[in-house]
Parts: sequence; C-alpha cells; structure tokens
Amino acid sequence: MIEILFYVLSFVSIVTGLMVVFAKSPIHSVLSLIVTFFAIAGQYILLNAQFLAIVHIIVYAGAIMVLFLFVLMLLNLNKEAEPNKDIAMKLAGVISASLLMVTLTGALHGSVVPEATLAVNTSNGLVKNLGQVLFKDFVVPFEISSLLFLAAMAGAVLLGKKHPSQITDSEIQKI
Amino acid sequence: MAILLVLIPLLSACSLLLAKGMAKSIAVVSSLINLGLTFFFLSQFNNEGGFQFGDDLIWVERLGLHFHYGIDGITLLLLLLTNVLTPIILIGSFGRKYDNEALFYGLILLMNAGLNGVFMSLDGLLFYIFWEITLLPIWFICAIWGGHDRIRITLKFFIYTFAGSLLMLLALIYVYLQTPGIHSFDITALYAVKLTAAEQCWIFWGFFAAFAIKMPVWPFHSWQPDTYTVSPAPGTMLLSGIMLKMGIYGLIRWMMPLAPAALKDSGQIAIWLSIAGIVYAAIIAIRQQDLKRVVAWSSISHVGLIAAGIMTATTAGLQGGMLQMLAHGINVVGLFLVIEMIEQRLNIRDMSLLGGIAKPAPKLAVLFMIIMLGSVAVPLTNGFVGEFLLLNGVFQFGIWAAAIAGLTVIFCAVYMLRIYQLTMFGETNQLTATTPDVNPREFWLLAILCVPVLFFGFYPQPLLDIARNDIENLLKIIAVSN
Amino acid sequence: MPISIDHYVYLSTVLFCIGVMGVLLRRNAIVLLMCVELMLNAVNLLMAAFSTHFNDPSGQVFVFFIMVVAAAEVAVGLAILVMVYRHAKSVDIGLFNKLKG
Amino acid sequence: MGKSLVGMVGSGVVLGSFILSVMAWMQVKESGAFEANAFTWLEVGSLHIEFGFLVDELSSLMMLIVTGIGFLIHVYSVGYMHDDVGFHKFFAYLNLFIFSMLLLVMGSNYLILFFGWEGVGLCSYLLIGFWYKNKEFGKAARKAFIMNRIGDLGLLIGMFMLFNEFGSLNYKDVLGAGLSSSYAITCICILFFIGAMGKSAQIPLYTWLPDAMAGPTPVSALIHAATMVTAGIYLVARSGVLYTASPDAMQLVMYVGLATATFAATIGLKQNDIKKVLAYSTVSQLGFMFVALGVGAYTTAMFHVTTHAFFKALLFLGSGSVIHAMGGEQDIRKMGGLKKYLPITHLTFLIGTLAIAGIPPLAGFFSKDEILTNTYYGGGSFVFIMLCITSVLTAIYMLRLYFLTFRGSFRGTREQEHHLHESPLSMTLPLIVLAILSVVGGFLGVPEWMEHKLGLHHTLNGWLGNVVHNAAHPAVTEMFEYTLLAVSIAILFILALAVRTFYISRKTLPEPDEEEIGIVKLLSHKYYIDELYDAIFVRPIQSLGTFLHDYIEKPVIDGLVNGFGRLSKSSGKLIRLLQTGNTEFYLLGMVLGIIVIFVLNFIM
Repeated sequence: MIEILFYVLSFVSIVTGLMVVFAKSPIHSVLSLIVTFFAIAGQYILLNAQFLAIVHIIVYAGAIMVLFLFVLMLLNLNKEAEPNKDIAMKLAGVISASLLMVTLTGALHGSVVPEATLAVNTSNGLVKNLGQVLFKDFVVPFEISSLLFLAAMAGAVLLGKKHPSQITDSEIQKI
Repeated sequence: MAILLVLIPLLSACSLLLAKGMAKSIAVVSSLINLGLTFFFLSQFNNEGGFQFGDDLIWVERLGLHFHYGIDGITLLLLLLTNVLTPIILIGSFGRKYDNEALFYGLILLMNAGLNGVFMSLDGLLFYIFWEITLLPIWFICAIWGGHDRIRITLKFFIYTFAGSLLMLLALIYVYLQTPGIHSFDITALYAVKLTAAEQCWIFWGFFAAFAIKMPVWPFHSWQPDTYTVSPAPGTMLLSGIMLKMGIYGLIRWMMPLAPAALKDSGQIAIWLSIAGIVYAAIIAIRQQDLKRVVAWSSISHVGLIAAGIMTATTAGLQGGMLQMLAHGINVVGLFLVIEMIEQRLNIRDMSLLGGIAKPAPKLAVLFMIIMLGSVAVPLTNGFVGEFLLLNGVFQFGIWAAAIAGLTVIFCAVYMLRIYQLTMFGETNQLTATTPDVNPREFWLLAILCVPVLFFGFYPQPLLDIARNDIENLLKIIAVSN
Repeated sequence: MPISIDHYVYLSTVLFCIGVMGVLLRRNAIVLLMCVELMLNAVNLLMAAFSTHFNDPSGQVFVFFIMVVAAAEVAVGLAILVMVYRHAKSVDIGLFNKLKG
Repeated sequence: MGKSLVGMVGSGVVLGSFILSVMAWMQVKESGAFEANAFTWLEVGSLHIEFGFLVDELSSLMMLIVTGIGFLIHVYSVGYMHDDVGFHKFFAYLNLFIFSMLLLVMGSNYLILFFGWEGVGLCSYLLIGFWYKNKEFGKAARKAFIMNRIGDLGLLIGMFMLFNEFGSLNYKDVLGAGLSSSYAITCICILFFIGAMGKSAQIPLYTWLPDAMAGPTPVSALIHAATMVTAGIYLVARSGVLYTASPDAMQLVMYVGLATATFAATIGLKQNDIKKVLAYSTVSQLGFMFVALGVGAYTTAMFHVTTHAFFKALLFLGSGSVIHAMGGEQDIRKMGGLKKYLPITHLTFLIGTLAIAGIPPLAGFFSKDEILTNTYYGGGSFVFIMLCITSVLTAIYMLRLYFLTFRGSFRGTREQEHHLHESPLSMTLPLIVLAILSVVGGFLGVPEWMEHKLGLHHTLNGWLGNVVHNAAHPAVTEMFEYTLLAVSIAILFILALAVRTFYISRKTLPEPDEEEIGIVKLLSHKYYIDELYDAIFVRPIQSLGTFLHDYIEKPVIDGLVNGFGRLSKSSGKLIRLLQTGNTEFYLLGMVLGIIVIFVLNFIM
C-alpha cells in the first residue's frame, strides 16, 4: 500500500516537474509546480513528517506560489511566446542535465547508507518534538533566520518601491 | 627598550597628522631623539656578541609567533646608519616645498620606524611584516611626490619587490614548518632547523629573490634606475641610502644562516651574478646623461660588490660588507643631496647642459669632491676600507672573481670623475654662471656627511669592533651547519 | 519502513536534475526561479527522508530553515524582477548581460 | 690669508719636513732603520694592519728627495703662481701631495704605501686639472687618474696575493722571509709591476704622462718628473727581494722598460711643445730605470731616480721660467735666442741638458753609465745596444730642444719679445740650487774605476746595501769603462755639432703641423697611440655602455620584467572574454563544473 502510494506520488512529482520545465505558458508552469509540491507533501506524510507536510503546503503552495502567480498576473507575463533559445544551447542544457543525473545516480549507486541505529520513533515529526529541537538546539540559527526575514522584507519593499527620481513629470501631474 | 626606536617615529607620525602646522619640527625632533637613543645604545653596547636591549614577548602562542627583537653589532651598525641618515634626509628636504607636508614627513617617519623594525626583529614573521611595512610609505612618497610617469614606474617597483618578498615568505614558512613541536618563527628555532641540501637550495633562492630585488643585484635591477630617477630627492635617498641595506642585511641575518649548505653551489651562482652586475652597471653608468641615473647605476655596481663579498662568507667579506653599507649609505645620500641642490638651483639634471659650477659655488664643489672621493674609494676615505675588505673577501673566493670585481675600482673612477668634471669643471654657461653657493643649512648637512667620510677612512677600527664578535658567531653558525 | 532510503535518493536526484534542466533551458526569469524552488524541494525531500531514516529530528529542522531561505529568496528575487520589468518591459535573462567582461 | 703668508706657510712646512727628514736620515745612519706604529688601522680576522712607518736607508733617501726638491719647487711656485687666482688652492694641493708622497715612501707595509700611492694619484689629478675651466685639461686629469687606477688595481690584487702567500703585508714579514721562486711570487711581481707601470708611465700605460703637462709647470716638475712617477721604481726596488726570486718577472720589467725608453725617446725627437719633449724624456728615463731594475741593479735604479730628480726638476723649472717669460707660449718653434734675455735660466737649463745627455762629470753621466754597465752584464748585448742607441736619442732631442729654445734668433711676436724678462729670485734660486745638485749629484755613486783611481766610494751602494743590493756581476774591466767614457764623449760632441749645424747654422725649423709627412708625422703624432687606445678601449667601452643600455637592458632585462606584467594583463584580457554576460552560459559552466568534480571524485 505505502509502496504504491510512493510510486504514484513519485510519478506525479516527476511528470509535473517536467511540465514545469516544458510548459509554454508560465501560468502552466506555476500550476504544475503547485501539483509537484502537493506530491512532495504527500511524500512527507509517508515519511511520518506530518507537521513538515502541513508547513510545506502552507508556505510553498499557499504563499510562495501565490506570490509567483501575483507577479505573473501583475506584470501580465502570461504570454506563451518566449524568445527562442539557440537550439545548440537547448541541446547543451538537456545533455548536461542528463549527464548530471547520470553522474549523480552513478555516484550514489555505489554509496552505502548506514542502517539506522535508533529504534523508529514515529512521533519525530510531531510539533512538540520539532519545537523542542528547534528552540533548544537551534535557537541561535532560528533567531538569525528571523533577522534574515526582516532583511528580506525590507529589501523587497525597498526594491518594489519606485525611486522618487524615477517618477516622471507626467506621473507627478497625475497625482 | 629598543622598541622605542620603532615607537617614537610611529607615534610622531600619528601626531603629525594632528598638528599639521608643526610637521617639520616634529619630524626633525623625533628623528633626533631616535638618533640620540641610537647613540645611547651605542654607548651601552657590549661587543662581546649576542643580542641586547631586546625583549621576547609572546604574540600568538598557538602559532609560535613572538614579538622578539634585539640589537647585536650587525643591527647596531645599521641602526646607526638609519638614524643618522633620517634627520639628514629630513633636513635635506627643507629646500623644497612639498604639498601636504604633514603626510610627507609622516611617511618618512613611518619609514624610519619600519626600517628600525626590520633591523631589530628576531622573529621571522615579524621581520617579514616590517619588511613589507617599509614598502608602503616609500611607495606613497614616490607615487605622490614623484616626477614624470611616476605611477607606472612606482607600480612596477611595488609589484616587483612585493613579488620577491612573497617568495621569501614562502621560504620562511617552509623553514617554520620544519621546526619541531609547536612551530616557531623565532630566529634561534629557525637557525636550529636542519635541512637537506636540496631543501636549502630552494630556501636560498627564495630568500635571494627577495633580497636581490631589493638591493638590487643584476639582473633583478630593472626597476631601480627609473624609480630612483622619478622619486623625489628624499625618497631616492631613503631608497638608496637605507632601504637597499635591508636586502644586504637579509642576506647576512636570514639567508646565509638558514641555507648555509647552498652557499657552496647556489651561492657561487649568486656571487657571479653580483659580480656581473658590478661591471654591467658600471659600463652603463659611463654613458648616462642624467645625474641621478649615473648615481643610480653606480649604486647597483657598488651593491653588487657588497653582495658578492658577503656571500663569500669570509670574515673580511662580511666586515667589509658591513663597513661598505655604512659608507655607501653616507656617500650615496651625499651625492643625491648634491644633485638635489643642483636641481633646485638650475632645475635640470642633464650633465650636458651643466658645467663650471665650481666657479660660482666653490664650497659646493669642495664638499661634492670629498663625497665623490669617498664614493670612488680613494684610500683614507670611508669607501676604501670596505672596498678593500670586500675585494679581499672576493679574492678568497677566486682570483678571477676579484680581478673582475676589481674593475669597479677603474670604472667607478671613470663615471664619478665624469660627472664631477661635467658639472663642476669646464667653462660656466649662461645657466650655471650665477649658481648660488650652498646656504648654511646645506653647508652643514654636507659637512656633517663629510666627517664620517674622512674619519672612518682614517680610523675604521671602531666600526669594525662593534660587529666583530657577532660576525664571528654568525660564521660559526654557518660553518657548523656545514 | 517498507521504502528504502535509496528510493528517496533517486527520486530527489531526478527532481533536482529536472530543476537544473529547467534553469538551463528556460529564459523566463520567473520560471527560472520556480525551477530553483524545485531544486530546493528536491533537497528538502532528501533531508526529510534521512531524518526519518536516522530517526533524528534535526533533519526536519533544517528543512524549515531552507524554507525560510527560499521564502526570503523568492521575495527579494521577485522584487528584483519587478524592478527589471519596469525598466526593460521584459524578464528575459538575456537582458542580464551587464556583467560582460 | 695673504698670498705671501700662504706661500711662506706652504713652503715653510715642507722645509720643516725636509729638516726632519735630514734628522731621520742621520738617525738611520747612526743606528739603522727604525719602525714606528701610530695605531692599528685595521684588524679583521688574520688581517692585521698597523698605521705604521718604517724609516730605513731606502725610504730616507726618498724622503730627502721628496722634501728637498719639494721645498725648492714650493719656493719656485711662490713666484710662478703669483698671479693665479687659485694660489691658495694650489699650495693646499701641493702640500697634500707631499703628505701623500711621504706616506708612500715611509709606510711600513704595502697598504700604507697604497694609501700614498692613490693619494699622489689624486693630487696629480687635482693639479693636472688645476685650471679646471679648460675642458682639455680636465680630460687630461681624468685620463691620468684612470690610467693610474688601472695600475692600482694590479697593485691591489697583488697585495691580496701577497697576503694570501705570506699572511702579512708588512715589509719585514714579507721581505725578511726566506724566498724561493714560485708561481705565486711571479704573479705578485707582475701585478706589482702593473701598478708600477701605471704610476711610472710605462708601456702600455704611459700616455697619461705627456697629457699631464696640462698642469702648472711646478707640478710637472715635482709630480710628473721628480717624485710621483718614480714611485713605481721605489715599489720595485722595495720589493727587490721578491723580484730577485722571480727571474721571469725581472725579464718582463727589463723588456718593458727598454721598450718604453726607446719608444718614448723616438717620440721626443719630434715634439714641439717644450714640456712635451721633457715629458717624453721623463718616460724614456723611467724606462732606463726599469731596465736597471730588470737586470737586478736596484741601487743603480735608485741612483738614477736621484740624479734624474735633480736634473729633470731643473729642466722643468727652467722650461717654466721660459714659459713664464714667453707669457704662456709653449711651442719651441716660436722661441729661439732666449739666451740673452734669460741668462740664469739659460745657464741652468744648459747644465740640465748636459746632465741628462750624459756629459761627464755631471750627474746624469754617472747614473746612466752605471745602468749601461749593469745592462751589459745582466741584460745581454741586444738590450745593451738598444739602450746605448736610446741614450744617443736622448742627447739628440735634448740638444734640439736647447738649441731651438735658447740659440738662434727670436721667432715669436714683437709683443712677446718686448715682454721677455728674467724670472724673479724665488724662481731662479731653486734653479741655481738644482743646477748645483745636477753637477755634483753624480758623485753619490761613482763607478768602480774611480773608486780605485780617485779613492772615492760608491756611497749609495753602501748606503742602500742594507735594504736591497745589486745583482752581482763580474768586475768591470777598466778597458770597458774607458771605452764607454771615450765613445760617449765623442758621440756627444759630434751630436752637439750636428744638431747645432742643423737647427742654428742652417736655420732649419720643425715644420708646421700640417706640413708633416711620413715618419715625422707619425712621430709628432706619438705613433697615434692615443688614437689607438681611443679606438680599442675607450670607444668600445662607451659604445658597449650604450649597447647594453639600449639593446640589453631595455628590451631583454627590463623587457622580461615588463613581459610578466604584460603577460598578466593580456591573459586577463583573454580570460575576460569568458565573461560573456550570458547567464545561461555561466549556469552551464557551473553544471559542467559540478559534473567534473563528481567524475573526478568518482575516479579517485
């Protein structure tokens, strides 16, 4: 049962992942990516990381992808026409990506993952456990990451704002 | 205690920036205090060998870095040279108005601090740090107040010497890594390292690259004539009078004791290079028209002899090298001072346009003559003693080497007399007819330089006694390692 | 655990490589950003898999941190793209050639 | 200070040193040589050099010559230089010279000798270039100094070898040691001789001496005739023990001396500058002395040094008096008939001429006769005959000089004739004293036959015997001596007549420079040796300097250094092209890089 679920989810995520890459319209890409994220969230549940799965859906599907969509809509980029790339460049992209895959799998194939030493604890993925680890062992990185967020927020606002000098005379008159 | 020699100019340089109006007087007072201190050390100095007035502070314990410094005879002689010449160079620069005086004199003081540090440090890394510190002020002096095309020339000078000293750093670190236990840059620890002949060969060339470029030894000299010519007079004097002695000092203190076995084979090549430089530079000097250039080339020629004599690792060669360093420092600063005086008066350095200055400026002619004779190494001037001992050392290396190196005796007379004749003798022309004679400041500067020229020609033994035992000890270290 | 860790390794490798391929193929900067997200997710998946495999919650904590970084990155990245778009009326990465030597 | 005071002080101190020299001489005579060390000049390793003095028979003889003649010339200079602006400077240099020369002869080791050796060279440079406004004079001064320095280098390296061999530079240690002939000693002797060549103007380093006549005439008399140029003789005589141990070096000395003597004498035949004639005569006479040294007749050489100092100083001072009277004119073609205007100068000059020509019983006769005798036994017949011919040449050019200058009728301008006058007392007095010395000086060393016949002694031989002595040769037969005497007197009279007829009775004059042809031109241009040296040494070195600077320094050495800079610059330019600005390209590169790393990781 779990195996079937795993394969189905894997299949879905790979196919939608490919769709992200090959879809002509950016909107389609976004939608496919959302599906991929859901599939990955399913994998998390299979892995007993329930809280992670929830957060994943909230953050990625709920926030990040919405942001993408907003931007696409706002900028009206929903055009299918993307300037065509060099065919050689495309070929090189595909080949090198597959090469990477081959080498990676080749490299991973020989590697031996040590067996787990501790007994399986299914409650690892629960909020309580994670919270304890996060606020005990990783409290400093946690605080730092909050700073990072703050900085990113400020940066995004600053970047998104029009610089006063860029405002043209006609715009001033409109105001 | 001796670290005051570094601290005083350093602090004065900082205070210069605060009290800009008093730049000149602060600089002179600071350099005179240093001079007094040096004489104090001289009076308290015990010439039985070993380092004195020093200290050994732990700096970075885990890396084995020590702030270890001290004064022995070899160092003392060079400190004497540095601290005698610095006030002379400072006062000598008063004839010209430099923009941003405070910065200018501050840099000279910084130079003084760095040079004193180089000569006193007894820790490999400390030596390296001071070595590089000296490069900065002199580069600024040349690049800010220099003459035509200064940026290109000084950049070349900077990069060239810097590249050389990186090789030295590599060699130092290599030896450092061979020290047992917690590695140490301390001089005694480095001396104690036993290296194979092949390793010593690499160490030798690593050090030699840095020192040969600094001195400079042929064929690493190509930065020098241009840099000397383009620098402002005080910069040229610092470079030629004191800074090139850093290279020679490095040979004595670091290269030879650390790679004594390499002296046998690589050392021979280095000696022949130096000797080739003597003749090569002298022949080129004969044909130069620019006064500064002649002296610059002559400096290469003289330094070649010093380097060759020292690398023979004989008592005569080392003692001669020490004496000649002092003599060359004094003479070359004197020569550049005279050239600067001529340039200030007439605004040219081209000898073909000069002539007959002896008539309107007889005092200048006499003082120039004395300094020139010192440079030509006429007996009973300071230049002769060193040259005699150096040639004696080179003779012990090989008679043909001595014969070829001895050509400097002839060539030096040729080009020095040539510049003297073309500037001082002959008929005066429109330009030179009204050359003013030296003013009191210039007179006393040159006169003070003439005193050691004559005195140490007559009686060199006091100088020889200062470093005698330390040189013997050094030679023992070299001999034992062999 | 019925599904071996190797499966997850291969899955995330494939996803990662798809992301790489997207980055190499597409010219639309927004799609590029999405592909980067895909790659990040591939790594996240691997982290979670190992966390479960070794029974160590820190792996999952790392996933949180990666999410944080990803979110920040997207925010800033999209802001930049908006700026660029205002400037050039396009988000084609061919425009970003000001670094030409 | 006033000029008279300067003159008095300048001459007075030399007189003082002359008196002290006499006292030293008396002390040596009474109690033998003595040594005094002032202080340790240098002590480095095994090299120990005292600033010490040794006064023995040889050095006291030189001291007497230097201070005695030095004093006379100082007195002369007071008159001669009276109108010169550099009067003070002149006396300063002259006294510096006396100091250096005394250092040279009094030193107790070779290094002190070297101090004096270079010191006199320096003074010579300063005094030749005394009238520094003239460029040619400056060049002559420079030439003198540099040629001397070439010799000095030989001497210096010789000293190093000597020290290497004996471990000391003291005369006592070196010359007292039992010596056996060896390669090293030959080398040392030859190197010392190179030094002597420079200082004593021997082939090939002689060309500076004629040019040195640019200096004021008293300088020519003191430095370039009487004292400094004989320093080479002193050096060889001082090192006589070494030379005796090296027959090869002696041969070299003899042949170089012979060649110089003959060569310079032939040039002297056709010179028209009064001082140049005397200069070549000096070179030639120095050659005589070296021949004497070369055959081992050290005291004979010193004897000739002494007599030569008398008559050559006399001749130079006489010529100075002539030049003074002529208002600076030195060309003998414009003189003539000066006998009646300058009686004292004429008389003393005549005595000098006869002395150098070798008329008995003037000083030159005895010393030259002794050299010839010694050469006959020590040098072989070829050398002897050549030297005899050279003596004849000496007589010819000196008589030519005398007749052209003092006899016949005056050939200068009216103005010059009007100006002609005898020199003041301060100039004529030294002339008279030197003339007397030139007459009686020869009796210091009378030949053997006189010893027997007249009961006189060869004072000098006995005197110097403690330091050096002549190589033994078989007793001279009286027959030989008489023949030599008779022949020389006969030849001299014939010559005197011939020269007189040629220049006075027939009124033949040396042709103006541009009309010279053939051998005459060759001689008056001094065999073009100056031009030759210029072409084979001076110019090549100068062009080598230019060549090295333009074609080696700039393109090769500096080019290499700049090449490194250019290399990094151009490689930067090349690598910059990789930065296309194309983001995909960077990404592709990144991915490929990752692949390579993985593959490498996998392989290793």
